[in-house]
Amino acid sequence: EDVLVFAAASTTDALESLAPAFQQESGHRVRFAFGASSDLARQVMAGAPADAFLSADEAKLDLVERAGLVQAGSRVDLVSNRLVVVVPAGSALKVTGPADLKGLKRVMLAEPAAVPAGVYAKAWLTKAGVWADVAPRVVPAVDVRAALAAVEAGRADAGVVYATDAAGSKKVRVAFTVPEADAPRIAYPAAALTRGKAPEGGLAFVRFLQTEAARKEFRRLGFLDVSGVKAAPDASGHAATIDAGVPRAVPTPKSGAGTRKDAP
Amino acid sequence: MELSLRLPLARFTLEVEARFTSASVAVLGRSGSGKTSLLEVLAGLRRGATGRVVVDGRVLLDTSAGIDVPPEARRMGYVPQDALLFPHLTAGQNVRFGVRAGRPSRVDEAVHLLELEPLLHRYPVTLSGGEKQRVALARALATDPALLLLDEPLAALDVALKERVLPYLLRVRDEARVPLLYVTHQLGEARALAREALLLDGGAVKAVGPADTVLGTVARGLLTGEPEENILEGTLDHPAPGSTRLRVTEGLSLWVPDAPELSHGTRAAYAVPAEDILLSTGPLTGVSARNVLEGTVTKLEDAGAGECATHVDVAGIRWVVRLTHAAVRELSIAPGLRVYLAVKSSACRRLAQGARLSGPAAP
Amino acid sequence: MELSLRLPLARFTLEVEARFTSASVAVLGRSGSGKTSLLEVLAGLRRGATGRVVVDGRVLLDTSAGIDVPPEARRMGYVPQDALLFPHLTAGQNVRFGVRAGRPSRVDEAVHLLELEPLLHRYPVTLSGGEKQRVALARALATDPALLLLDEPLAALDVALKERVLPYLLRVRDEARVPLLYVTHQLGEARALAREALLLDGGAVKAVGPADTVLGTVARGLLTGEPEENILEGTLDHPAPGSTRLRVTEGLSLWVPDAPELSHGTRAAYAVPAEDILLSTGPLTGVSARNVLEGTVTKLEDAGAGECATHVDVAGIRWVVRLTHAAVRELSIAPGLRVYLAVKSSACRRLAQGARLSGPAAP
Amino acid sequence: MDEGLTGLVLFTVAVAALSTALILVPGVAAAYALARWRGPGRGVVETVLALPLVLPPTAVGLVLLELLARDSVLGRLLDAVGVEVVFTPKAVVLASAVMAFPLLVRSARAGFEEVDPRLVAVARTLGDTRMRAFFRVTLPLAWRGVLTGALLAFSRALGEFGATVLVAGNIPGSTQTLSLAIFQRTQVGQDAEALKLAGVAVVLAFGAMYVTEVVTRRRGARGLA
Amino acid sequence: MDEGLTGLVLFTVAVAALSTALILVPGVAAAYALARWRGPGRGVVETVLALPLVLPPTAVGLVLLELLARDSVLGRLLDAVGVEVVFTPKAVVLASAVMAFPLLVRSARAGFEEVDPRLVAVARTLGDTRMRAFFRVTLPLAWRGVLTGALLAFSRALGEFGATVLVAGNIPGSTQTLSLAIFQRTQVGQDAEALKLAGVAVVLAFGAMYVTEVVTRRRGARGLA
Ligand SMILES: Nc1ncnc2c1ncn2[C@@H]1O[C@H](COP(=O)(O)OP(=O)(O)OP(=O)(O)O)[C@@H](O)[C@H]1O
Ligand SMILES: Nc1ncnc2c1ncn2[C@@H]1O[C@H](COP(=O)(O)OP(=O)(O)OP(=O)(O)O)[C@@H](O)[C@H]1O
Ligand code: MOO
Ligand SMILES: [Mg+2]
Ligand SMILES: [Mg+2]
Repeated sequence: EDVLVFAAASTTDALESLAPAFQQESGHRVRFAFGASSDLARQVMAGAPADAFLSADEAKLDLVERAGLVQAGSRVDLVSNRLVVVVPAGSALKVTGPADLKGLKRVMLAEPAAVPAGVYAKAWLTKAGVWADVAPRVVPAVDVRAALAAVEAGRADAGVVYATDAAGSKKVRVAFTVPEADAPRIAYPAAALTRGKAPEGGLAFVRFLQTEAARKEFRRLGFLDVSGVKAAPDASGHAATIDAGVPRAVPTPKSGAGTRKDAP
Repeated sequence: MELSLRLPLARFTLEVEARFTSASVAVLGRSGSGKTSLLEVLAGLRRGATGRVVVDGRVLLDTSAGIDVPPEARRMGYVPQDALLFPHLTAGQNVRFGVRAGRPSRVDEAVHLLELEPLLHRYPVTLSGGEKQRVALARALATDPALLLLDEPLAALDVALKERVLPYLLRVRDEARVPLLYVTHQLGEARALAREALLLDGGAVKAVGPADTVLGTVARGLLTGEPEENILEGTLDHPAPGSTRLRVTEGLSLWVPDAPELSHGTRAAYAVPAEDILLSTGPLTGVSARNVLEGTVTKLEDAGAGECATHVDVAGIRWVVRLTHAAVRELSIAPGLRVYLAVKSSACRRLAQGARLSGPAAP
Repeated sequence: MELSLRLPLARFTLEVEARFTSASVAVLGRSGSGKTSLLEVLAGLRRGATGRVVVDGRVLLDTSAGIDVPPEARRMGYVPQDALLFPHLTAGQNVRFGVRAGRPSRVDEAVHLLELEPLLHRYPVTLSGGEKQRVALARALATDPALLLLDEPLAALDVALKERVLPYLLRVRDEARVPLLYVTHQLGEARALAREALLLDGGAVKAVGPADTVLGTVARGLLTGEPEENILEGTLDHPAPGSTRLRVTEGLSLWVPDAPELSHGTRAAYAVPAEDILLSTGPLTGVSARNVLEGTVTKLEDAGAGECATHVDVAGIRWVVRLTHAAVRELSIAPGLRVYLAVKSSACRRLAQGARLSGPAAP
Repeated sequence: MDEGLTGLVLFTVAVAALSTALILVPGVAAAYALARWRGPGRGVVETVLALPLVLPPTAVGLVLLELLARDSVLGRLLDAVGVEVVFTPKAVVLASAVMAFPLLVRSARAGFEEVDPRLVAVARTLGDTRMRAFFRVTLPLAWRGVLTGALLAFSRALGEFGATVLVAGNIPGSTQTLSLAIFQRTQVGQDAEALKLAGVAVVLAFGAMYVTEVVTRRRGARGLA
Repeated sequence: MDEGLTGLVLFTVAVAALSTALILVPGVAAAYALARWRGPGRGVVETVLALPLVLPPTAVGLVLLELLARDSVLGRLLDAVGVEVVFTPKAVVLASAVMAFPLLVRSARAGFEEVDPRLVAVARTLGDTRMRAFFRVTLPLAWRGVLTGALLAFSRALGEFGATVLVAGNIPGSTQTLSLAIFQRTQVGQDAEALKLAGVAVVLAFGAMYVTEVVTRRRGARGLA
């Protein structure tokens, strides 16, 4: 059986380039379904036969885990990303800190109530104490890509996106990189799931993502290592550090609660 | 065939009570009198019709018994007034539309007779008016129907074609024993095809019966605008029983039947059927008719049915007298001839107030 | 009016060369002969027509000069064969469709004459065939057109209505000086309305000229199926110039004009116009006609135009002789009567091989 | 919330109605041209017109964004005259209009193709120019198709999401339509709220349908069985 | 890549064609019923049928997902008979079909409403049952509307994204259609690749249009100016 991996859209390039290596190493063919993490989580909960899930934020994987669909002990925070402020390539705008966003007309954010990138951006600005002033200037985009596109078109003064997204575009310039210290903890957690057709393949893939070769590839594309990542995930290690804006985001499940009796 | 039906229409309700014994009925009536509606009811196409229809012993409609045979089971060969060809089919496909394998069909016959061979592959939009009508006729004939419902099927045909089609319809009627109901405005066509006739007027049956009778009298008035009756208005004068007269003009008085209920001097209108007048070229003496009027022939008109409408001016009033062509010939009647009209007083029928026939009135 | 046009159709090309001087032209021809197409070309509705059309001094079409006046500028009052009412408008709105403020209109007149008052608020779907035709006629009349193009506008009307509409059309023609081109299958209608006539056959002009001439001779043959000519076939016998005879049967020979190019014994066909035969009730002596044939009257048929088609059996061959009704009356001609036919040899026209008229042939 | 809902509904209806109204004239004109004109290159025109239908809405949105970009021809022009489109209600109208356009054109075209050209011909003999006949005969007779197209366009405008969200953003109180709001609620996991909004959308759809129904009601009928 | 492209195109066409084919019979039946039946409750039926059009596709996708979820009634039923729908090509077909349905029904309905009932009546006098007359007269005469509807449905199926991505996922080689692939490429900023795929979609749309065109070509014409 092929291994089916659900992964946040922002990891497309990385995973696609890693796929051949995984196949060679494990003998499993891998297929990806990229999308918005929130959609992917919903799909998994509705019964999608995914073997592994790489989410752009912890809250989405929490939901899945709470539904008992995560293979026990497989969850791991894989990589981190960095938020950057981008401006149109020709823009002379100087951004030296969050406060500079206050005076702009339009600031693109992925939907701050739901989409991880937006959620993180909002958390950063809140922490910096400027959210109240920036909020009225915010244009909530459907996803990071849409936020980026608006800046590319020159129809927004600036946008807060992932460094990985900004790296791929020639039409924007990174005006400011949010220091790791100021940003909320950004983690892309991954886990093997129970209801796929190749559960052990899923587990193998999650393990593979933790190999140095995989990490190197992620880093090459601009991802960061997760600060304080533990090799063996521990439930207490990823207590939601941000307000995911999801009312159902409830306390983390107990370790091991994700195994179902009927799971293979 | 037994009809007893009602159908509400825009301005009146079509009400037909009639029973036919022959295999061919002409349906006549002025424009908008309900002819097409009647055919549609028979074909089972009209919603809202009530009553009873029996054709050839088969009850097709009996609303009181809850019977309403669907159109496809009625086997009516309906030729609509406006052809209504299927626009998505060629003429040939139209003709064959109702043909079913294993059932008799007269496609080839109809196609040949109606000269449709060169049109078979054409679509209706490019056909001429007469061509469409022929295709529609062939389409109905081809199905070998139990009754043909023909709504002016020859109206757009030239006379030559008509004269070939009419005998064919007669053959279908007689040899294949397919009865027909034939709507037409042409008395000639009606006479050629029909043994019985139904005359409609404003949705009501104006006359029904043997074709000769219906076509000869009432129909002519309604259809041709020619008065079948001479209408005379004047003042009544009845000094004593048995001597009532209608004074029409100075020079023209008419003995009419007694009307004791009407007082002397009353205005009244009388009708004298054109058929009931005797015409003579010599002075009339010793005839039983009480009225003898002298006048001059002004016009001779062919009235169909071998008859001739002879117009006679009597003291300024135009009378119409119906004579056979033979009589006209024998008496050498021609305009300008001095003639005498004999009118029995019993032939003078008093018209109720406002009760004139709906056809145009004379004189 | 001056027509010189070509229009390719499915089976033939319509080719009309004609010049009319009067204000009323009847267009006749069998079903599919091109009548409607001609009217459509005149109305400017047909793509692909070439040639020249001049009406009332206005050049409407001249393809060589690149002139093609658009339909809306032609001011043609076109009444299509199938009414073509606008289905989304009431009868009244249909009638007023072409009326423009500030331009003369005859709406009220037309509505009244065609008895449309009770129909004005109705939509076309619910109108009867004749009602639709009346609305279409009123719609065209109402615009006060420069030329009326009428395509069998009275076909679905009853005779009474027809007899009111015809005189009205004549009045429009004469008082309002609106010329008309009138398609009909009915000789009577054509005769009543038209001063000139155009007879089409398979897209070609078969005859054109004064109505009397066209309707009296050629048209009748083509339209009614009645042979206007007596066709005789036989063997030629010409011993010497000036004494050529056609032996038709044992008992019937006919002196015909010399035909030196044909050898003795050749089979040949001759046509003798029914009009060119003189009929007598007594033996004919001393007449200039070379052929005198004795026969018996078998049938008398009204042929319209005040004429009567008299069928005479001569030695087993049926001859048709055209006589006026007056003559029939004066001579007291009736079936069974012994009569004599005088046929001048010059009236016998030899038909080229296979060159019979397209109408059905006699005898 | 209910006050906000009213505003949302009004805005949504206004936007859908406006975008439908906006494309009505060009859409009907295009439909008519396509129904009549049988020249070459027609297939190409048709395909271009159908693009918004066959491409994923998001892609259409991206293309629109490109077209309106600050350094694009159109963008410069708009900037020059001081008209802001992107991320304003105008963008909502624009996106809905573009997405609805092919639906209108296709349906209207089918309507025009059903019109009997002989009726138009008769109108012209009665003195109507091509243009007048179009308005007095062709259009009224193609009405059913045109209205069906308009209804489809309006409904699509109500439901449009992908293209709109890209060029207009999902700004509550400014560019957020019912559709965007529903999406947002589902995104945030407020399914009950989303359902409620969906119910409102259904009512709107029903209203549009009802209006169309009343307008196209058949006039007279022969009363056939 | 080109081999993958061929597969993608074939899959997309197959899916769009299949979903159109799937809704053809029920859609045409619904359209006919709506065109003929003037009873009460009709507006409600119409609105329900139009839902996929007026709701944002994502919402429709979510509803479908809920309906087919493993623990839903329908989901259990499907599981019981061993039919997997969600995240299989079947789901793509299902989502496209649902989204395209209202387009087909509306257009086909307009087509049916143009059919002269008198022609159907004549067919019945010629021995056709209601059913036979439907297939021999009504349907051929409503052809233009039905085909327009089918074309719209097919095009929509080509372009469908929002609902599909939710119930079928965006799984290359399994559920990814051209539309999903285009979306994915734009997501990753591979605009050139996205454009190329969009070009392919346009060619498909053109093909569909062309086929429809050929099929609906008018038969004969009076040759009016
Ligand atoms: N658009 C067309 N293309 C090809 N052929 C046509 C077209 N329109 C008519 N025809 C054919 O041309 C011939 C003449 O048609 P037209 O309608 O002019 O006849 P018509 O004389 O009016 O006949 P009718 O008395 O039956 O109405 C017919 O054979 C008809 O089938
Ligand atoms: N569906 C309908 N609803 C209401 N009135 C109708 C309907 N159909 C016909 N009528 C009216 O009923 C009357 C009779 O119509 P019908 O078609 O039967 O007349 P007809 O005798 O065939 O006339 P014509 O000789 O002109 O064809 C007309 O006045 C017509 O307008
Ligand atoms: O598509 Mo994401 O969930 O913003 O990376
Ligand atoms: Mg009638
Ligand atoms: Mg004609």
